[in-house]
Amino acid sequence: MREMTFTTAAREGLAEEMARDPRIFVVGEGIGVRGGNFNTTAGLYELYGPMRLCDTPISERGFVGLCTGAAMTGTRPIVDFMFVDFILDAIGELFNQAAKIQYMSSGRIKMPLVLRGAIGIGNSAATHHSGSYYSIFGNIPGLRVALPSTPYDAKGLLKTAIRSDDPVLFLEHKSLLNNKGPVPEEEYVIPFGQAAVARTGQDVTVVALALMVRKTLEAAEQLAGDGISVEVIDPRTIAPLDINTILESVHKTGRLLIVDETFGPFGVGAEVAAQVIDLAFDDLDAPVRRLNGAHTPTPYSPPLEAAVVPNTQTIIQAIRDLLAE
Amino acid sequence: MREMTFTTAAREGLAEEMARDPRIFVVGEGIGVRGGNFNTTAGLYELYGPMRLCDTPISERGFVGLCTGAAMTGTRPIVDFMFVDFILDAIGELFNQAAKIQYMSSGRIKMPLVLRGAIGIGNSAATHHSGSYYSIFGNIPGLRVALPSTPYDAKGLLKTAIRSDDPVLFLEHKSLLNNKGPVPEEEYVIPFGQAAVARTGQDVTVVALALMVRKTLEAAEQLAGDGISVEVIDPRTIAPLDINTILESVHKTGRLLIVDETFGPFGVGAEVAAQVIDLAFDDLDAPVRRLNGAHTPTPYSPPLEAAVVPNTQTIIQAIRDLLAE
Amino acid sequence: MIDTPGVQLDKATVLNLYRQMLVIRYCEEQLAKAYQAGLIHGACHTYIGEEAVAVGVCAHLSHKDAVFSTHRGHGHALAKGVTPAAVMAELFGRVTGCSQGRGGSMHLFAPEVGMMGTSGIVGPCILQAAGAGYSFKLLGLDQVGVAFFGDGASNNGAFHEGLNMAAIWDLPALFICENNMYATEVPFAYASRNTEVAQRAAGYGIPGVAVDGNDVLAVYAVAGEALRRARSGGGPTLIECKTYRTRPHAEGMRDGSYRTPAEIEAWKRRDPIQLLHTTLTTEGLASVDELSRIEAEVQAQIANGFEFAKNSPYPDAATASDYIYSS
Amino acid sequence: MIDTPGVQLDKATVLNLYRQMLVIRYCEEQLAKAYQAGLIHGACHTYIGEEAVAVGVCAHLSHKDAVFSTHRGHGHALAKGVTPAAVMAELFGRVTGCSQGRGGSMHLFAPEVGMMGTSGIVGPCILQAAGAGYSFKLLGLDQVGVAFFGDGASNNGAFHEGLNMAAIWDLPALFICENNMYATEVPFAYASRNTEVAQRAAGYGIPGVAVDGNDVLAVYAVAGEALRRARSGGGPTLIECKTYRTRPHAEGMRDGSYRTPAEIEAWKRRDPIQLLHTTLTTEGLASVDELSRIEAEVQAQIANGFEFAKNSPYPDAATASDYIYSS
Ligand SMILES: Cc1ncc(C[n+]2csc(CCOP(=O)(O)OP(=O)(O)O)c2C)c(N)n1
Ligand SMILES: Cc1ncc(C[n+]2csc(CCOP(=O)(O)OP(=O)(O)O)c2C)c(N)n1
Ligand SMILES: [Mg+2]
Ligand SMILES: [Mg+2]
Repeated sequence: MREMTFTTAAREGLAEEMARDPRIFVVGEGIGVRGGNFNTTAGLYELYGPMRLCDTPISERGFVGLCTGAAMTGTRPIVDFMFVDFILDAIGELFNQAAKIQYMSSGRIKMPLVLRGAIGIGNSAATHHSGSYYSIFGNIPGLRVALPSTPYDAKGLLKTAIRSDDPVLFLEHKSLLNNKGPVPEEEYVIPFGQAAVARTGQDVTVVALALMVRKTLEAAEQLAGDGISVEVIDPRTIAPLDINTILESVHKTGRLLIVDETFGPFGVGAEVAAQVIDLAFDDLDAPVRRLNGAHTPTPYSPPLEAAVVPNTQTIIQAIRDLLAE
Repeated sequence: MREMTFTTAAREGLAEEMARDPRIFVVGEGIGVRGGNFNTTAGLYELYGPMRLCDTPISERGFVGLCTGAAMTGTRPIVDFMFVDFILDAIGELFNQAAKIQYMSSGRIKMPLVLRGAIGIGNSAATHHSGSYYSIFGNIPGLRVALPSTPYDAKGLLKTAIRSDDPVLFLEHKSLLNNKGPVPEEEYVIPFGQAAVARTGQDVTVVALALMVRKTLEAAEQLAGDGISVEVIDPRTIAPLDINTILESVHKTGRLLIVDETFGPFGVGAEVAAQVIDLAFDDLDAPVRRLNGAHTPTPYSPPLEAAVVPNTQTIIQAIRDLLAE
Repeated sequence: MIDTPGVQLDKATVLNLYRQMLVIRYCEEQLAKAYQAGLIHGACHTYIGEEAVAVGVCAHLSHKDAVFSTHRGHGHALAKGVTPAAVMAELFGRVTGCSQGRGGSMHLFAPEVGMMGTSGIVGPCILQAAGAGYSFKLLGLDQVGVAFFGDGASNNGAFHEGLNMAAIWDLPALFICENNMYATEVPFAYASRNTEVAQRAAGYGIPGVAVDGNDVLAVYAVAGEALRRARSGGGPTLIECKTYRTRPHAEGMRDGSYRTPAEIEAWKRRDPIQLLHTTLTTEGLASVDELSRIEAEVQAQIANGFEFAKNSPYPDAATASDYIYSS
Repeated sequence: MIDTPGVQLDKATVLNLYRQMLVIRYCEEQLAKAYQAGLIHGACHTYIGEEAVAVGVCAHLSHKDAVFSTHRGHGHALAKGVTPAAVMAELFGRVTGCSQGRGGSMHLFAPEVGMMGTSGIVGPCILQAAGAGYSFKLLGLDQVGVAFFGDGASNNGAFHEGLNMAAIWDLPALFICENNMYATEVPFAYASRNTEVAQRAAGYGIPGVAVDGNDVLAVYAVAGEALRRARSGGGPTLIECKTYRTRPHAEGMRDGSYRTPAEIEAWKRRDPIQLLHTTLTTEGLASVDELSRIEAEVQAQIANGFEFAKNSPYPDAATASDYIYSS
């Protein structure tokens, strides 16, 4: 099968959807002629022009609100934030308006709105360009949250996001953008709420998202050398969250670790742990453990930055500790 | 001991602090002459005038950013949002600036900033005036979050919030504001990170916050009639969260329920459950359970609104179900 | 025919403006009574005194045009074609309300007639109206997005970002600022050094017009011209309607600590309905009897709507979590 | 003595302006080289071409005045008194950096000299400078809060809300908009229908002044007057400095797809340092030799700072979670 990068795969998905539906348009800073800071829209301006690839002023709240109104009136906007950090200036529009209007209108108004942005810590981007914030989005009813970890998932989940009539956060980890992977020629979509078993194993279940899926697979590979069999599950979307695939795995392994780059408190690991305790208490042979990035703003200097994110070694250690329980 | 309402107690705390420190000022819409939509500042304008009780334009982002700059330069601002829902327009200033500047400046700049607002569902306030959002604040490093449930706690925690050099969210449930309770004449403060055991019991531990503390105490009272002994723990602050008091209780009871009015996913119950399962796995005789409000925007109509929040009966049922495990 | 600068109106149109203002007035008066009677469960911000704005603008709109409003939105919903029965039922929390009881006073939705929502949060309607304009432009339709908001909202960042984007993209949008001189109890003269909202349009390079918001014919004329411009690709307009709410900010709130009875009385003497009544009768376009007949008809319409609303059932609690997602 | 409209400058002051601009220029040139060499781990937005703005304004400020800046903040930090060594060390991620390595290019903090921070997020500096003004007014101090930001930031809601609040409360604040005609690659002429940022001040009822941002004496004069007004209770001023960045938006970015080489060349001919050099020599206030001596001194200062920075240690990873809370 052909190989392409995460970014190319996502862009192919966007291009396919824009070709089939003229109501789709993209807004953002530098997503027009420039083709996007992360090349998310490269080549599309030439095809579709300034109304469908619309460069914006630095008005994040404004264009999220504008796109909310557009989604209510017959078009299908995609907001490209470049860095998702900038969405924080638009939270009011997102949580109080976009997420609530379908409900308040008793389903008579739809909200086909995609909000995409780069997430994650790395390359000394520092604290205003390293955010992820997805557990916050998952807390809010009315929102969907997709977190692809492979080029295949990036394309398939983005197409589903664009076709959805709900507001969807589509979050792309910066350290994954140049990763290559197989992407079929023929069209496909990936439904939300279906986890991927990224690696099957017997001894312990590790749930990981985005970049941490890659890191956990590396850890699993190394542990396999010591005869430790790790099952790695990538939920792919956290709203909806496919708890059943996780429960099945825990039923088999009896041990669960959640590896998440983002903040621990009130985070993804907490929700997964709480659901598993509630629904699979008797399957658990050991405490559910979480491995998170440090609960701190993201520092700039390489040694500090490296210290606030999980890596293959800390993941290996966390798995060994859990198996020792 | 003298009795006073939650609002009066909090206002007394504010008045005492404003009297002892001329650098404290309050901003908000109608907190000047009017004395605040919830009477949070009644009578203070007459004492301290327009600079220390400053009515604002409808510029939530603006005055949170302004107060961030003020806190950095020698004064101690208190932002009074009336309804905390309005803070969503200021999340960028709060998460990217106020919460991060102490860290980014290596502690050379302090951030003595209090953000207070009314939370909670009730009285058909509908979806733009019923929010709480505290688990979101708890997710962000650099913030403190206080959730008083009694007049005594309201005064003691607000004084601590005002004296803190960190940004503090001080959240007051609308349905508690007129509750009366004992408040001593002599001065006191309540340190953050110290849970209150609101009722001691043997059979089950229930962790609850704000209004849900009152509802849970009612439930516990009724269950006592059936010989069921419920221990009720009110963390009072969720950042920092006093997990030890909860662990001690679970060690005794072996059963844990978290009752929270707000959204379940990635919420307070998830974090408490995850910490307990990690730290007290062997103490648990049953699954940890969560009872939350429905994961939905808040509807207006009384029967719909009542259906989306826990009440004494659903709490009683949840406790009985957990004991039956 | 009636002639006011820049507008020619036939009798039917003018009488309809009169009728529409009465619909709002009587409906609001009924709601104020209902609030006293405890029929309204949440907040209630009446539009009394400002009727000429919603009516003068909406008279030009079809159901395909999109209106976005704010906390003081009853008048906009009614002028856009939501029935008084559906508005009252909504405030009473009934399943027959325009938002099926989910919204109440500050969340009125009726997409069937282009009432795309009122918001309890001040500001977003400005951005959403620009967004509707964006949709209509992209789809090649001659429809318009219209935002109604107050003087207080004009100091919110949404005003700045929304007007700027509408300007640079020539969006078919109308921004109607109802300058009633107060935001709750905070005077606009305190909240803004320059109280001429219309002058802010210059910063965005778009037309800004100030108009007597209590003169429905003047509002009708200014809005008509702005809408013609918007529909023909001429871009957005900011219209500042100078008006006044003669009741407290919301029902049940005290009033007057921040404004004088004399000020309120002066504005009541400029009541928009009375003003049109005088114009019509003095110019001989309609007789007092004709107008009285309309008043009686509207009274009856409101009375029926009220009966319908208060006899409607509450929604089923089992539906509380419906419609959060599209599927 | 030198005379330009509204300002009298003694030789020492003018030569210091010249020196300060050189400090920024040479430091930025060193940083651009260091970026190529891989010494800078994150982003690097240089200030080359805009030196006259920071220098002309900050020449009036003491360490007690508070400056808030944005992503293009090296020049502001240097002009406010942060040493080139501390700025370079910060970009190299060293513990000797002004933010002890936590911040990098977009998060420069040096409260000791009143450099209250640069921000990777566009907009907040405007609000924080207003807040500093609020503190100084409440505390009865004659200090001023100063915000530096770009044309792009002037379309952000923070601009609207910040200037409005500073206006109504007469806050001692200065809002310096560096209009360099582009936000990354988006032309201001696209992002705003009215490209005269200074004209927006009228909407807030405060003075708005446009000035040649490449003429340090003109900036010095305008800023001086605005600061006198602010310190004496006259409230805030918006100053639009028309200038240009002659390097790409950030190091490592391509350039020119959105602007012509001719445009860049034309602006390079108006280089602020060259302009002052010409003025000084033609007016006979300083000899070429004198100026060359200053250039040599600054070159040495930057070279020493560079050595210091690149030989400084990285922070200890064990400190990564320090300072999140005050205690
Ligand atoms: C973002 C936000 N902040 C504060 C409020 C509380 N609030 C409700 S109405 C109002 C005053 C609005 O004034 P204006 O915009 O002039 O409209 P008016 O009520 O005068 O019609 C305020 C502050 C709100 N609803 N939303
Ligand atoms: C809120 C926000 N949105 C977007 C960005 C990405 N960004 C960084 S610099 C920049 C352009 C800024 O333009 P301007 O304000 O004119 O400053 P200049 O770079 O021209 O000095 C943008 C869009 C950001 N940093 N913050
Ligand atoms: Mg008003
Ligand atoms: Mg610029």
